[in-house]
Amino acid sequence: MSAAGPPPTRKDFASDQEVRWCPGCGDYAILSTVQAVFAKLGLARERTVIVSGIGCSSRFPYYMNTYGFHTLHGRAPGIATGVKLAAPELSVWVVTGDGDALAIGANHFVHAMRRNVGLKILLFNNRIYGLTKGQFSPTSARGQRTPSTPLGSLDPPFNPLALALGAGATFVARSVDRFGVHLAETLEAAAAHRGTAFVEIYQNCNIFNDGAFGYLTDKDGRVDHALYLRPGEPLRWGRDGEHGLGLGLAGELVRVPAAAAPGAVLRHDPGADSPARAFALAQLDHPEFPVPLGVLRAVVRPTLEGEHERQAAAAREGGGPDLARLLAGPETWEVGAGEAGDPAGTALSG
Amino acid sequence: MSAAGPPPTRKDFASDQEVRWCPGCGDYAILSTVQAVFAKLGLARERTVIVSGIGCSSRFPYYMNTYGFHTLHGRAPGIATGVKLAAPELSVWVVTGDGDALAIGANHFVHAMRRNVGLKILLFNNRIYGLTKGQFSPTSARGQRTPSTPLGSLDPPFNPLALALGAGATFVARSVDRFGVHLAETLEAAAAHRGTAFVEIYQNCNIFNDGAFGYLTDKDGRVDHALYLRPGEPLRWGRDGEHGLGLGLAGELVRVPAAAAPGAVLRHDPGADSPARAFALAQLDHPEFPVPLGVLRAVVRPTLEGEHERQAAAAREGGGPDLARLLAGPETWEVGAGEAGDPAGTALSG
Amino acid sequence: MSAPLGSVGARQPLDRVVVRIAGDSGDGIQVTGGQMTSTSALAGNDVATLPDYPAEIRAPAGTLPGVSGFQLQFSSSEIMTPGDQADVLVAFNPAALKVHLRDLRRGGILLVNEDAFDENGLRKAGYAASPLDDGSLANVALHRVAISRLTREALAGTGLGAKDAERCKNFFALGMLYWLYGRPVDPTVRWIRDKYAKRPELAEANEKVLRAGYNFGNTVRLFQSVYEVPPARLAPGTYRNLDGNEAIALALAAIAQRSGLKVVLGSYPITPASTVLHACSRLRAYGVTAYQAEDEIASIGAALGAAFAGALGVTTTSGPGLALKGETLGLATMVELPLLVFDIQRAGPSTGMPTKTEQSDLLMALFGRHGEAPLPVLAPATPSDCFWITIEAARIAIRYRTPVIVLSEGYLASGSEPFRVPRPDEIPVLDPGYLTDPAGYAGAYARDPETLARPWIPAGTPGLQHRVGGLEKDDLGQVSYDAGNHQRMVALRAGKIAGIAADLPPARLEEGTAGDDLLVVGWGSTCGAITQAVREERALGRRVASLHLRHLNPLPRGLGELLAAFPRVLVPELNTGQLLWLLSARFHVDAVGFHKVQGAPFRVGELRARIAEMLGA
Amino acid sequence: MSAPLGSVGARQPLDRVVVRIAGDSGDGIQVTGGQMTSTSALAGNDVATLPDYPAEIRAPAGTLPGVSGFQLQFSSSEIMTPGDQADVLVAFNPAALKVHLRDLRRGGILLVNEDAFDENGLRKAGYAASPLDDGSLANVALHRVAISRLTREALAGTGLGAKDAERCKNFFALGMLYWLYGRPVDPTVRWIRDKYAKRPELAEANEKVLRAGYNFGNTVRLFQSVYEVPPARLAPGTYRNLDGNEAIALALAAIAQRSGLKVVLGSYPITPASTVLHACSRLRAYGVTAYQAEDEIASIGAALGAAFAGALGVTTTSGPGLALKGETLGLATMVELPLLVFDIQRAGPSTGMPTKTEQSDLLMALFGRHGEAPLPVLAPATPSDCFWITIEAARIAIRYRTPVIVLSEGYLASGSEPFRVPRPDEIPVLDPGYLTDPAGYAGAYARDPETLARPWIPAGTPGLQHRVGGLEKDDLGQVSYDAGNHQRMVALRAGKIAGIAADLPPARLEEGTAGDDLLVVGWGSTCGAITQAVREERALGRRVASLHLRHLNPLPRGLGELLAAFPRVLVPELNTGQLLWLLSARFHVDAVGFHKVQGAPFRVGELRARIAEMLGA
Ligand SMILES: Cc1ncc(C[n+]2csc(CCOP(=O)(O)OP(=O)(O)O)c2C)c(N)n1
Ligand SMILES: Cc1ncc(C[n+]2csc(CCOP(=O)(O)OP(=O)(O)O)c2C)c(N)n1
Ligand code: SF4
Ligand code: SF4
Ligand SMILES: [Mg+2]
Ligand SMILES: [Mg+2]
Repeated sequence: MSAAGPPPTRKDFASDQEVRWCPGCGDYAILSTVQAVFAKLGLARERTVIVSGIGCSSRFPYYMNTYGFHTLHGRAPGIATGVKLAAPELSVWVVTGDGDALAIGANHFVHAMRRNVGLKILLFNNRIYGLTKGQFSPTSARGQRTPSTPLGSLDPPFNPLALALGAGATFVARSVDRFGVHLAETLEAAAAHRGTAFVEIYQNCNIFNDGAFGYLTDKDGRVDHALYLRPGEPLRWGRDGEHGLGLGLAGELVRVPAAAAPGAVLRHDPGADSPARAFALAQLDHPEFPVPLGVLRAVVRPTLEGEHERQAAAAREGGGPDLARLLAGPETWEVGAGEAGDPAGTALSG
Repeated sequence: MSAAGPPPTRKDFASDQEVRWCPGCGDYAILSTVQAVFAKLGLARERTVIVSGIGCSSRFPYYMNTYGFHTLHGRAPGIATGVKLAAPELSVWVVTGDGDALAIGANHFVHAMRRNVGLKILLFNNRIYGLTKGQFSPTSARGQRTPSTPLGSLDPPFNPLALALGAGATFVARSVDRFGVHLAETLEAAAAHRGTAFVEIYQNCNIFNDGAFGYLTDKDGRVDHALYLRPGEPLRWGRDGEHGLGLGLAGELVRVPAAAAPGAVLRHDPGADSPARAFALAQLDHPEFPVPLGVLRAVVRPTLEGEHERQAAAAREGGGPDLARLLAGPETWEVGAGEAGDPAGTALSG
Repeated sequence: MSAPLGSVGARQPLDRVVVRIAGDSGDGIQVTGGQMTSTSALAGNDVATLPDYPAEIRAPAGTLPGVSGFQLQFSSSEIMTPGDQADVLVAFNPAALKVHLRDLRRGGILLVNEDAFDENGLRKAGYAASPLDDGSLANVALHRVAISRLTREALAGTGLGAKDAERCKNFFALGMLYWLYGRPVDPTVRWIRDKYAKRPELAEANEKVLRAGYNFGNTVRLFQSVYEVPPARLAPGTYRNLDGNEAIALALAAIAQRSGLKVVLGSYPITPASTVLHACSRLRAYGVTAYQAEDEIASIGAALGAAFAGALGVTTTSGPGLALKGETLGLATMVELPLLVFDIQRAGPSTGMPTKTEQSDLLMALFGRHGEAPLPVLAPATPSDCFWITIEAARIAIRYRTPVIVLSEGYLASGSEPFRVPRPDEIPVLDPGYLTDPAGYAGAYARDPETLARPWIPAGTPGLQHRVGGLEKDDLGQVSYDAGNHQRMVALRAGKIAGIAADLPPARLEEGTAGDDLLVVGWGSTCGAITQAVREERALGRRVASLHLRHLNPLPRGLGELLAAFPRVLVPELNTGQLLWLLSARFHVDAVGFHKVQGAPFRVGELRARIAEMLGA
Repeated sequence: MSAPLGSVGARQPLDRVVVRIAGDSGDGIQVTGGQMTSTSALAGNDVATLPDYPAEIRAPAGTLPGVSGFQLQFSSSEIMTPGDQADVLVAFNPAALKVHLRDLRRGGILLVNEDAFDENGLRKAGYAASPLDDGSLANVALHRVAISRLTREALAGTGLGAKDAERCKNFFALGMLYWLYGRPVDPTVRWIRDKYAKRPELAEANEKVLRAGYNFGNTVRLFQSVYEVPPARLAPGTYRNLDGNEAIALALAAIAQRSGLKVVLGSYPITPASTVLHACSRLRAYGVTAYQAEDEIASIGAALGAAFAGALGVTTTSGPGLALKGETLGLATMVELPLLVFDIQRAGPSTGMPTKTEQSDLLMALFGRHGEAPLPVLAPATPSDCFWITIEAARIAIRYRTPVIVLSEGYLASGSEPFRVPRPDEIPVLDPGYLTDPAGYAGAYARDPETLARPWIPAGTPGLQHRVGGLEKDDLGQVSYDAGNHQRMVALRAGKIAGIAADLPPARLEEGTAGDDLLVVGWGSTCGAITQAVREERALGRRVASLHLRHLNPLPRGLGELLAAFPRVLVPELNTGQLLWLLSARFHVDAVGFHKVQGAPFRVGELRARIAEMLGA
């Protein structure tokens, strides 16, 4: 197959591997949406790299007909950063899980957020360790009973969006495995972002944590419990957009009746310089609030790989590479073939 | 020395080791403030443990006449968590640096924040790697020239307070090495907090990053460039408290003339349930804004060690430990001294 | 009603039987195997098992990668392995047949669920034609049973949905096996009732199907002969069935209770170690605090921190996790605090084959730290030994103030065998020997002249505040860059570990006598297969001896002499020769390695063949 | 004006001189030593240096832990070490005298800054009375010079503040040394002007003081004799002074330029490796991307990711960092991508003595990964060799698609010597041999029959999308849990690494001949001391040979035979016997170890004594 052929279709992005998730796993839906989005965006398969860690979700690269690297538990962002530094022209995606990214891998995760390196990081959040058979993860609800917490887990969960924002992320979004259209839009926005784009994807693990997002994916959930974020539009939700988000007295976000006081409803601005409002949005959660879906934050900042290129170019300008000079260093002297002690044999050079 | 003697004085908290930081290092001031605070709080030396990582700052435990553990680069929070789980009655302090806590150690850092384990984490932020002679750290300013970034560093720095808040911290505060009284108050507040208390301490490294906080510690800095946070009080700063923080149209924090519109000045509430306002405060930075000093957030949540104790107590109640029964498990059978095949030799038991 | 054990006149007595059950991972294979095991054990047999999971992710139903297997040997004499070839293979679908048939012995019984051999099933398994019909199974005793249909029929009228009904079919097969070997159904009935206490309709259905399978065997006289395996001559006592990982957890509870030590387990899930964490997290009432940390580094860190506060710190992991713990282990050797590290080895390198067994972490355990950082390394021989070796490891860790690595294996972790349940007072009491009296303090690194151990002073002890850390220090614990001090400290730490040998039983042969023609040396899980192979060869009159190493560092006293007493030495390992390397380096022994890295244990037959070959027989 | 080199009639010729300069870490000791080194090198001497930093944190001025030292040997013949005992010791303060006096030879010249021997200085160094006056220095040629005062006086009237003036005093001492050995001041004057280009007042002051020191020596006729060390007989060519860490960076730039390979260095600062990162971060124009990651794991990860994209991935660290990289190294052995790992060893275990040298990471480098994960290990012999071994390591990594560990040492990292500057065309071109043509693709793990290497396909290559990872896989790169496949893959990976031996120069002796009475075998930085000791012993007629190993895995062909050709073998190491262990295991050689773990290199004298002892002389 050559790079010059017709643009690949969704099926072209499927590898020849049999997909091996449990029947009913939310990962299937994400896989097919990603394939569709890649095709729609016209990504070249050979210029796309998917790097993953370890976990059910991290099997993802095997199913994609792109370059793929199934690495180590938690380490994908670091490895993907190396890919990007070596080949800034490639489209580099990281697929990770809640354990992979936020337990063992949280260090690399927060640094990837802060560095704004051109990685698209998709976190399949099923709030459980799937691959190792069901232990609680850093996003599991407090009190959850799992094999390693038979009496209920004690750790308060991370809010992945808040963590990313706290780390300085320039692009933060959330979608849901089963919301195909919304997920596709969100992935497209991530692809369009320069720098680190972080997308949390709620994913159902129907074996070990079935229904964790049932309130959202159940019949009326996507209407009643989701707050769809759209740039410039008011923060409203409900069947008829009857609920809105306004500003409370202490500056927090509060429910306002959208119909009664449309002026009190805040508008969404993902491009705001300060991450404060995005952070406030990230705090909203079921059941007191709807769950914000879409792009919380998307701001333009220099990328790591871009800055590296810029410095390299500047360095080359300021005297291109001269290997002989580099090897010689600041000061050399000559030793001739003459005898020891023969002053002619030695000459200084500055 | 016995536990029943007179309460220790500040000097009693000094170990017999010669302090070996560079002359003029900000660590000295912090050391003496910590000793004074421990004495004032009447902490028992033998019931106090200081755990550190590696770095100039992490030499701290050697200078304290308490239990001390100088561990590995970045690993102090994890090790301190083990101390606390084994001995919840001890007062456990972590001393760390910006590299130690936020580069190699950021994973353990964010998890300590989220878990709310009873650790007091003091981060000496000099925005540089001191011990390894001056490389940039995750809090160094972008563009900073250091031995490993001769052309200027490319990484945007972490905001440690924002990172901690993003990770779900229940107590977040900031002070400055040279602001002895303020630092002491802040440490006392941290000591009083149940659960993880995080204190960022601006610390001058006069060898590798001299003057990083000069704007604040210079003659007028502490008046012109600091915003002192006090619960219930208005967010005001300046020589005569002439500047205030109010709410902008988009919900961000803005400067308001405090005198002209005192009603527009927000009041500080570190106990607010939502971390949103604390996060907005954490975003403020020199030179556009004053630097917030004091306690940004302090909320009461269950502690990890407390919950462990609770579960253990509950487990003991529901049938105290019975080792014989545990060893036997759900089902045993007896093998007698009889011959093989002798049915009398084998008896089932449920 | 209990099935009438022994009421069948025609049962042929057998010494031992190997049963393999295989099917899709959704077919309840492990449960079925587990029940057959307990029931056999309760009937007084010696038992040994080998579960064989598929890769971690559920593969699509019916495919080869989705096949799950379980092998069980039960016997009227002592056995040490789950057996080589199966006498009976139960295959729930074509894929299971394809994967496992080669392990069924010639003439063995093959029981298949005929219903699964439809077009779809055959295709998924990659069969062009049905093996049931193409004559390819001529060498085995094939029994085709419509297990799915019979199960459905047994449940007709119970109102159970088709899917739930189908899920019961493993109990039908189990019932047939119980009939075949004259086993009572009672223990399994009890287990079913207990397990489905909250869903009585399922309890009832499974029980019904189990009995239906039993009766089907009886009524249809499916098998030409039925068998019985009389009870084995085990040492007297109370027995239970136990796997290696649960054994570790039990031992930790026993230590906590008997020695009054708080145990803090820091762990991070990883196959095949996770079940130790699971089991320990049910032991809170026993003084065991199980803590799932954010990663392997934090988990060993928590264990080490706990040790500083006077608890017994423990961490459990597998190879990739041990690789991550190396730096902290180095710190532990420097601060000299007791710490137990369990590495449940799996097939490497890297992620390798996570559900498969291997013994390839030995050299990493010995040397995987920077600088001179020796520590004791132990390895259990059997699932039961996982219990006792945990106590031995704790004894060494506490007495010598040192981290100890215990190398278990996936094979031991989930393999089970009868475990003689000790009375609590049979568990030794380990004295932590804390230093709590300031009068006895001569420095944080003042050493016990006998053991070279330093004092263990739990943080919190009045008047004994001190500082420890990873920098080199002198006897007082003060940081020191003195050249001579470093050399002395390196030697002291090494001497302390080497000196443990004096405190261990000397090397001794398991089988045979010094001067035999061949010595077989093993460590870890291969003990059973080696012992059995050697016994069987000796029974043929061959002069072959065996020796098993539970202590890999330090090695037991007298080992060199013993090795030298044999003209030839064979070292079988599930790696490419790591113990061989160790023995070569230490004793310059000209041993021969036998290296299997196939994700599976040795078979007795393989070992016998190799032994015979070496003896020129 | 340049000092009149050679214009002094009375200079006594000397073959070699060892100078040690010591003072407070704030005294500019390393700068002074560095200048003396370059000037000597420029004068055509062979040189070798040993900086000796204090612990990382600046200790209080004037105290023993604050003492910084620098030793330099310069010679008119080839030398291989910085020398054992010093001929001249410059002590800037009492603490420096206390720490370093024992290393001054009997009768050596001791030059002290008298001004620093006041009550305060003596107290800080723990002297009850002044050693200058109590007769304790009778065995050395003491010269008391009021260096501080003379410096201040030289600068009187320049308007320089007292503190800045005092800071120049090291140049006064340097000037005296230049006088003593008839060195030109010009090179240092040039250096000063360059260094202080932006602060001309300091440039002027330092130059003034340097000349003042020189003239003081001349005028006062301080020393009874003055000396000259004629140029050495080095191989013809252009030379520069180079330390080991800078050599690595230069080699990486040379590879990038000559082979057109992008080099991506992922690193995290750690003593004594950091300066490689520093040097590489100045090479952006040369195609070297230096990236300081958040930790060691991310840094090797970035290097490995870069390799997947076709770059030469490199990571640099020291022991604690290598311990953390073990898991990723295992992955690298599994995905078989080129990767260079530099471990600049320091004294361990744990944090140990971070500024001190040691060779104790050899076994970790060989075995510090779970599973069977062999990889090549190399070690440079000298600072210059750090350059060439980097190129050799890259050659192996690229040709065999494998991670390679290079074990350097703190001693080589900061020690410097004359380096013959190669012309660019002397640097070999390394062909990455990328597979870019889909027609040549037979699977991601289809191996070159000769090297057993798999194809290197940079991500981004059209038509060759493929997936790699840490799970076991078959030749096509498909994940495989097949038993036989795993055994085969383990053997192939091991065979590939073992096969590199065919591609290496066979083992050969450095000195002596097979059949001599003793063979001394070394690796790494001990090469110089061993060679010199052996040469000196041979000069006495002793039949001792030496052999140096640059390749530790695989070992060179013929090594076993060579070892067997000697009745006795001595293996000196800066550890407790790691190479000894390796040789024992591989060749069952009955070698004797000589183990120094004192944070310092061997002295020639120590080695000669040990050799003589073994030869019964
Ligand atoms: C170093 C290391 N530690 C632990 C593991 C075991 N492990 C594999 S995946 C996983 C967690 C998976 O959870 P998550 O990242 O949420 O992915 P999911 O399976 O839920 O998609 C763990 C603990 C490992 N492979 N490597
Ligand atoms: C595993 C490991 N990596 C690297 C180092 C080297 N190292 C020691 S301290 C340090 C950074 C110190 O910076 P910071 O934490 O900010 O402390 P400071 O010295 O500035 O107080 C580094 C990189 C180490 N000791 N261990
Ligand atoms: S275990 Fe859960 S996350 Fe993993 S494949 Fe199955 S359903 Fe999906
Ligand atoms: S290097 Fe900086 S942080 Fe370290 S002791 Fe010196 S002044 Fe303090
Ligand atoms: Mg998950
Ligand atoms: Mg710092």
